Amino acid sequence: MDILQILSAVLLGLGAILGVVGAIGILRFPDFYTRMHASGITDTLCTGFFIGGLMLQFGMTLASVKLLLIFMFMLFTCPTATHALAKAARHGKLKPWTRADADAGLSNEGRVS
Amino acid sequence: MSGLGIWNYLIIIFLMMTGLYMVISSSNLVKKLIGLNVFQTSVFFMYISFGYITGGAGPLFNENVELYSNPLPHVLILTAIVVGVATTAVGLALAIRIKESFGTIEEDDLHKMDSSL
Amino acid sequence: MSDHMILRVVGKFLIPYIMLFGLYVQFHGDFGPGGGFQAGVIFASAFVIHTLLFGVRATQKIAPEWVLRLVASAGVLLYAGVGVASLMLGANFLDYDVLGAYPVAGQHLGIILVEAGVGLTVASVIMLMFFTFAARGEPEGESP
Amino acid sequence: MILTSAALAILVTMLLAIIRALLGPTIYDRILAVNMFGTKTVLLIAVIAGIAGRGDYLDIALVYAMINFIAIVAVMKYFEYGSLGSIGNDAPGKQEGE
Amino acid sequence: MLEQLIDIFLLAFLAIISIAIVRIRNVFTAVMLFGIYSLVSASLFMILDAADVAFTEAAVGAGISTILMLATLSLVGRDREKPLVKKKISFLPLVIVLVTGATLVYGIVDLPPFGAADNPVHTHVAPRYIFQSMSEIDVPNLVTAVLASYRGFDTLGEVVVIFTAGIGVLLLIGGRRRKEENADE
Repeated sequence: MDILQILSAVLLGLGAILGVVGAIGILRFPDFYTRMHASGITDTLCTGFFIGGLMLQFGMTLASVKLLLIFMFMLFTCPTATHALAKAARHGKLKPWTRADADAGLSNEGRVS
Repeated sequence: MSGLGIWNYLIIIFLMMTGLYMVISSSNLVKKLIGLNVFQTSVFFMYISFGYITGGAGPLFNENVELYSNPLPHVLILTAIVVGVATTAVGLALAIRIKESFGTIEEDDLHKMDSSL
Repeated sequence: MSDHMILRVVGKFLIPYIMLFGLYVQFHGDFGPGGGFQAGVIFASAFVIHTLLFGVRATQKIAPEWVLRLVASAGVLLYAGVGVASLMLGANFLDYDVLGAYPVAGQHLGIILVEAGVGLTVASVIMLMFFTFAARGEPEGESP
Repeated sequence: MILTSAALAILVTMLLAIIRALLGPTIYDRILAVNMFGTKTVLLIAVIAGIAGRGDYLDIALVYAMINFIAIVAVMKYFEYGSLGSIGNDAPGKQEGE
Repeated sequence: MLEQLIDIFLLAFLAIISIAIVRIRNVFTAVMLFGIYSLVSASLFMILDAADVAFTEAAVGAGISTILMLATLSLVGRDREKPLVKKKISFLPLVIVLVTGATLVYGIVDLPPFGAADNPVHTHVAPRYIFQSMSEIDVPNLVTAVLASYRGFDTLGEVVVIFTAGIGVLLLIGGRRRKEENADE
């Protein structure tokens, strides 16, 4: 097992951990904005790690260039989509769930006011 | 038949039946069209499953590959997908016209409004 | 969508690359996955995203409906025309062998032309459909 | 082996995202889950291409990334403005009459 | 081995999503779930070695279908309105579906084994396409070769169908609204 394989394994492993952590976050966090922070932060970096690991697997070929293009594309679109979604939610008057709400016993789900 | 084959075909039939159920029982026209699409996709899976060979490569010619999947189902399904979206668009256009003429796309209401149906 | 500044900027930035990718898929279809059907849809989706960001009236100025109708018909005609050309040269309908100096060259030329016809038709029909759907709910631009 | 575990991790992630998309109390949660699902599908296709060792398949991953972005923008525009063809609240590219 | 695992996972995803689409009442959510459904099915095509089909399904099924359905929803109203007619629960559709499904399940027993290289479907015309196309057509992508050359006449038919569908959509909802009658040329 040469050094490139080990490096690739490390990158893919990091990407996998980030992906699963983001997914657990999206499942377990209490309201929309916290869920968005879980997925929005991990998504792009997870993509980067995965693409990096795969590029090491493919070596210096045309495939690596294509992977780089995919990464560039996702680098632009992922944060843009997240930003636009957050903005849309704010426009749609979706209130964040705060500690005060929790103390008052209000539900954390889907309060549009 | 291998276990994977049974699983593949069972799920295909399950999807087909969900699509059929949606087409028959849901009264919203757009949802009926979604059901039709689900049904269509299950037929696509069926064809592609027939064309699959375990251990074969995709039908892209390569010097050191001996076994290819069957390209013929791929061709049929490729065109069927595009034709499918075209027909779906016609169906959606019909739904829009029905909404404009009758004010609803619920099938039950349509039956009530026009007793000749 | 004007309050979505970032979305507009990024989207406008991506449109030419999507078109370029569509052309790549169209002409690389002989060697990798791809071909006329896929390329047409990808090319059309560049216009779809323009419509989403800037409104259907703005996009229809770029790609007017009569042009799209012409192009859609031209694609079908191109496809059928290749067939008629091979008829004229003494072979069967859509038998490309006679189109070139030797059979394989004829096949290459025929496939490229046919795929171009498919791509033109699919792209313009998809755009036409989407514009029709999107413009249905919009004011015409004249007094109602 | 490495790629296999990576593919498994992606599948687990996709499963969790599907659960959120089905539960999602508000529509925004569902859109978020769909977005995440699309991103992970791109990665899954890239990993499958790596397993098969064919660089050609990466074109498909690229098309996925693109379609995912367009679909998310369309869903958001529909949800916010109620129409896909409108310009939005104000019109910088002001529409002139014909 | 791995391909089988991914295949099983993705098919299970498809089943889950289809059940959810049936059960969900809001049409907008159903359309969004249908978008996911298309993405998953495209990955499944990918696993089953059909790269071109996956390409088409991703671009057409997930992209254009979903967007056209959204455009329709924006015209016909988003939510399921209160129906005028009270929907009576009917078991007839379920019975029909179950009977049909049972018949089909009975039918799959006789299918040839999945993935075997000597199935009847692989013996008739496919070997000619696979092994002679490089000398006859010289296009590495066999799907393109079959699509555009061997079965060019079929594809001409498909293109005409798409063209006709475009004309149909234009005739149905194109042009001006019904406000001013006979304004259409």
